[in-house]
Amino acid sequence: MSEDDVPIEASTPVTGQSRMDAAWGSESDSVASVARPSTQTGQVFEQVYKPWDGTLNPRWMRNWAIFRHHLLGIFRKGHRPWGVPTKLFLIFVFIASMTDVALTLLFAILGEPGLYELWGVGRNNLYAHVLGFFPRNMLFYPLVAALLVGGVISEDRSNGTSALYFSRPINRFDYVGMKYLAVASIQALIILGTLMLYYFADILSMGRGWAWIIDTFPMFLTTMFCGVLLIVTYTSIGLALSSVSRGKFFPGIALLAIILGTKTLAAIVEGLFDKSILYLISPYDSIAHVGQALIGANMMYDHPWVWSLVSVLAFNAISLYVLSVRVSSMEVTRE
Amino acid sequence: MIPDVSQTGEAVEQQWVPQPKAPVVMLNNVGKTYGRYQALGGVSLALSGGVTGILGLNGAGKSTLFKLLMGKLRATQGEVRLFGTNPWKNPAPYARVGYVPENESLHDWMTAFDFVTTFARLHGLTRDEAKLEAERVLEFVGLTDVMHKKIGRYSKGMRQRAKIAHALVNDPDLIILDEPLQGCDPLARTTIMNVIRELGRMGRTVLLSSHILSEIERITEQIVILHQGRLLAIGNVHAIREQLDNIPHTIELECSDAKALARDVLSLDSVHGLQFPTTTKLRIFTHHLGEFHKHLPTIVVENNHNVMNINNPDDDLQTILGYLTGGSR
Amino acid sequence: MAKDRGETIWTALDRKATAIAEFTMRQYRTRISTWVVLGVGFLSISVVLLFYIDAMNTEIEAIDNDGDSFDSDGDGYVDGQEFKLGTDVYDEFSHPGLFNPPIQPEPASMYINEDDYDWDYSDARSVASTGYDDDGDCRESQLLDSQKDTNNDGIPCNIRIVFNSLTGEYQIFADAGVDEDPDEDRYGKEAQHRAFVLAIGKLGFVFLLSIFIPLFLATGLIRDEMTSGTMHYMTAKPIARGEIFLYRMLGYLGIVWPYMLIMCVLMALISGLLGPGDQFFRFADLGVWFSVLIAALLATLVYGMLFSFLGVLWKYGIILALPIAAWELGMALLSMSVPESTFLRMSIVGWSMSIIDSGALLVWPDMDMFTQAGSWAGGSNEGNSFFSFESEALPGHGALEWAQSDLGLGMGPYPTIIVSMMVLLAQAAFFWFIGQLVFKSKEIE
Amino acid sequence: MTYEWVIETKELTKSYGPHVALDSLSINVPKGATGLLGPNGAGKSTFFKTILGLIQATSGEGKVLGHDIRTEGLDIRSKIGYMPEYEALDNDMDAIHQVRYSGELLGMNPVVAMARAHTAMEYVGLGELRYRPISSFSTGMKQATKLACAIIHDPQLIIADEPSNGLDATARDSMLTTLYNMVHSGGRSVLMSSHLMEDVERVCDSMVLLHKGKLAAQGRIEDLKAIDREIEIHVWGSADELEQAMSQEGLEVRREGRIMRIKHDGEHTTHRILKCAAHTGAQIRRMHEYEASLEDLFIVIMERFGYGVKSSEDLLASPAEARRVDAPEHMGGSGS
Repeated sequence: MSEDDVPIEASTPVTGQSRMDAAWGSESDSVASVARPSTQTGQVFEQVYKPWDGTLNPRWMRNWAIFRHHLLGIFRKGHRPWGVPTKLFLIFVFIASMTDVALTLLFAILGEPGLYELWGVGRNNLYAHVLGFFPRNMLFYPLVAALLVGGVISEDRSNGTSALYFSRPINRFDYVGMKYLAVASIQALIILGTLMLYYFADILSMGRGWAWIIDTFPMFLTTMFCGVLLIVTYTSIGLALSSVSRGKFFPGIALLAIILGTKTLAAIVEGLFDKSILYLISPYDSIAHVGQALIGANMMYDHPWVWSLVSVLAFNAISLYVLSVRVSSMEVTRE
Repeated sequence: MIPDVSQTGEAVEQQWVPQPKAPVVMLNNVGKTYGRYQALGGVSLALSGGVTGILGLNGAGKSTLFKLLMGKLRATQGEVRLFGTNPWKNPAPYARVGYVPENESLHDWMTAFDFVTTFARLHGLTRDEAKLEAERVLEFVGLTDVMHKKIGRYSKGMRQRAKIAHALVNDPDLIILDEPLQGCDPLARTTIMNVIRELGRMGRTVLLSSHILSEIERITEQIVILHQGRLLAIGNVHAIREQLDNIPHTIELECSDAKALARDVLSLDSVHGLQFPTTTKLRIFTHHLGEFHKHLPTIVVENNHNVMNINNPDDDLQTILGYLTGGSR
Repeated sequence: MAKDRGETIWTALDRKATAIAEFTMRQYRTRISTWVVLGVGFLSISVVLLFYIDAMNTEIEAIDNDGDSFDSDGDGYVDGQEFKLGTDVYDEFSHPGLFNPPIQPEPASMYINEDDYDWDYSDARSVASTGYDDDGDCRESQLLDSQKDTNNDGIPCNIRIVFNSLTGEYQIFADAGVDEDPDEDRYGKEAQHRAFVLAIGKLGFVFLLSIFIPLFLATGLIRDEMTSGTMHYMTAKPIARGEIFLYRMLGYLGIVWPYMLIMCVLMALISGLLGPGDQFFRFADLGVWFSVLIAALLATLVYGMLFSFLGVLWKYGIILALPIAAWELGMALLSMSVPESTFLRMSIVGWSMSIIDSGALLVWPDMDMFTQAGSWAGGSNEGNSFFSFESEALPGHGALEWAQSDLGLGMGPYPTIIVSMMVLLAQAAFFWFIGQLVFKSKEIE
Repeated sequence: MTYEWVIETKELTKSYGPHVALDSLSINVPKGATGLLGPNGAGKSTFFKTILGLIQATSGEGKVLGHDIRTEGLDIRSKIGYMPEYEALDNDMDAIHQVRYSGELLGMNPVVAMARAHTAMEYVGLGELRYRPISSFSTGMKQATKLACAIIHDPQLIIADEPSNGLDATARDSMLTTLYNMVHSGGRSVLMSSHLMEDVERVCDSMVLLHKGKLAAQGRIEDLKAIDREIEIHVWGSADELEQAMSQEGLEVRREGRIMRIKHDGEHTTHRILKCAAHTGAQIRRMHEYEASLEDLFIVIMERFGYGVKSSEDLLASPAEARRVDAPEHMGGSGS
């Protein structure tokens, strides 16, 4: 063969070099060098079949498992692995949401009634704890929702785990429903949890009596209700976005874009034409308006609050519709 | 043009000229580590021409090796040279390289024809040239009838072939195929194997990795065995086996009269042990496989034995790999 | 076939460039999310447009700024008429009906908006005197010349304007009865129109569209390919990674720029046709729209480069992009209130917005004056009007004040545009440069 | 519940719009191990999904373990273990938790699920690796984890889609052994699809062959192997000469690299081969009667359906050839 004398340069520092021949028909001059394995270990591997004859629990137990998987993932390993940035941010928001708790306690200890009145439980403060725009609904809660919903539906398709999970006796709607509940619960832990802390910190630190509690408790419950409304709305929109997209980030970004973008848009219109009606397309502002009406805080919008309520309901209805349509047509295979 | 900021020393020439005497692929003491984990350690290797199978278990460093060659990864030590050029610094050698990556993802939203055409144009072909080339390579891999359908609708084998087509479009001198046969049905596999053999026969350098040993064997005898990032063996599979002569080779013959055949075989120097598992079976131990096989047919024919079966249980890739890697995972 | 390819570097470059750019554009086109994002962008701008259309078709309620449509003494003659004819406004028994021949009372509506707004010149710094007493209550009144010249500039029945170089504002000294009751509708529509163009350009195009569209489209430009593993195909070709980055960007621009162009042309057409004015179409506004277009194109370019670079830098690049978007939001608001702030120099949105402000200043050189006049509101706002009514600024003035801002660079409009464009281009080049550096040193798994 | 067949379908059809994925399949799968074969895109995965009740069949009916696939999907899915084809694991979880969670999804309580997860991991041979994150696993370990997920509740029937895909020799070995043991010492049924015919041969007794959604063949593997007898030899050295010599001898030779197959032609075929070898000095490393493997069977059946194994001579004759002139010397030469 003529190629045999093709030189590999003398300077080429090659140790295991060899001139490779064409695929087959290789004749005499095969060169080879071999390195020996340093150790030789063997492995005897015996398989013992262990049958199992337990009974499987019914539907509610399976659903509980799904819920638990997602919720506990926030706290410990071994359940759904939420990303580290997400967890860090959740902690940050949890702490940041407790500024009013901290200030209440601080002023209660200092005994400054004037400052205390500024920070203690009251209509406007309860409203602000859940529905205030800056910073809570601009930087905290929508971001929390965005981080949580990002990929929560689409991950199963991108990981391929949907094929594994849906081969279990699980109903898709149960599966997504439990994810919904889990995501909402995590947000509730932050938003409603800190709200409760705030309320009880106030009672404890100021030694409030029953009269005060009876007086403010309906207001507190209303705020809780508004918080639930906020969580449900953000979660519905977020999960609907998560179900229509494949990516991990798209739903989060889209949720932020919807919440902040519509608000900016409405603000432009208000600035230019002095009309607040466009705030109806902003989920946050609609909820805030409903909250202002229910809690009794200062109204910041010109249109009737019932319109905002209708708008909030419409947001939820549309999102849940999209979600359920997507879920029922969900592919089980990997995309 | 685009400044090559990371370059050291002289500017990169635009008209890339391969170094004429350099081997197509050369690795000198190349290592790649990820933190504490060593994917490849001190591999030296030079290849030009022919089909070479890179063998190794999952995680042996085959893909790392290819990615180093394709400039996807930067070697933590040693030199990598593709046609004499460092591929991490300069993508010019890829004008002669076709690469079929391991991962299954493809641009599902385009047709195979568009896919191949687009990537042909990255070689500097015009639109029309690229279309011609695309038609040719797609024909070559047998996708002509479906080439205007979306890749997303292709089966695994078709996707694999589309990938190969895109790699062949520049008529490369070096073709690197990372697990090309994985997930293909027998028909597709046979087709792809034909393609690879064909390329080898044309004098192209083909590197292919696989862990389906019987298939490598059908394509080539030239192998490189990697294990845990180390180069374990390189060369002809039989030559490698022969070098490992401290373990006797076993040859099993099935014939009508084992004892009679044994008597004749015994005269050969290379035989150093015999065994009779059954009356019609003869097991021969030898240190010199080639020597023995050279003489065996003559003995059989001369003495008119009736040999039905010759089996060589040690002489396949699987055994070699098992032996070299010490049977561990 | 002897290849006559590779004649020059440029032809080969061009082939690769178009191949990747086309490829990228197709990729975008096949994704639903692209269309959703672009569609939502279109919808949001359209929503604001709807409000604009509505505002343009609504008559602004005329307000009697100087209050002379009242009949203070109840003699059946409104104050304006009495004043003009020299009878006593507060004396029931002194009115023009006692004249010989008696003069009939005029309807009150004649004394609303009776003094049209007419400061029709561009540079207030060279002309110090303006204003025309349309209703004649200064010119034709039987006052002495010295009484007609209450601002003491030697010219009766005019408005004297003094530019205060310290505050950068205008002081307005009007003779009594001059332009004291301007036309709200005329001023308001013009002000709203200008405010709309500016606000939609700055907040709509440069902020909303130019941040969110690249956020969705450009962040994954390189990163998505790297995560999905399809980048292997491209990097295995004889093409430098810096080129890949650049050409992918070209493909992105190939989608985004035409979109921005279409949006701008659409908005320019609609607002030009519907906008106030005597002409059929406001041709002059095209200049402003052109500057909006330039700003939006450059902003999408820079943001695209930046977000794409962040995507290359880190798998979770979008998490880095969010704080940047928040910073830009802050800068956008800052640029509308304090345009000379130094912080703006460290943003993208600040430079882009100054292009629009400059464009607006070139097309509407009377912008400062116009704003000031709205605030002056026929004098009613400063209390030096004849009747000294407590009154607000003219409608639309607030919106215009909000949307308009001065040039912060301390240069004229043309230098500002040129400098801003250069800076934006340099930013884009810088992000591309470090982007490709990072991309080059990235190991692709 | 008693049932004769593990899986039984009648005229099962599934179409996506105009595209027919399954075309009136009537399949009976007995107890024990069965291989489901077919080229890529034959509808194997669709078939699996249909019998799992994950997608609704367009028409026809089917029963799995005696349950109707249309109405009793939940019961079927409680009783089978499905091992998907593609990666189906959450890379950020530890293996043991992934397996446990998939057990919990069946309705096991967490304690039982954990215990069973340990057993299953042990059984598939990942005992000491179970606390490692899945992202650090090799393909073989991932496949084994998938199998562990499938067998955590010790199902009646294991459906494995391409279980040996992408595995190296050792991992493949243990995967197949595990499946084999499931059938032979566990008494479970296995339905597996594979591209590697050797795998199916090793584990299964019977097989079903699909092609473009249609049933191509069904039956016991033994019965289906009825192809001309051939003798296969592995030659080393002087292969060309040997081939020539044998052709002159009048033997019919098919050659594939250094492997040749000679059509069996009377008793003395082997002798004649050896004679040629002695003559040419070729070494015959192996010689044995070639049992038609499923792969050949597959190709034969597929050829009847109009497929062909494509050979290729045309790469060199292309316009691209002209570009090779600037190739370095040692590259340009030789060729075909």
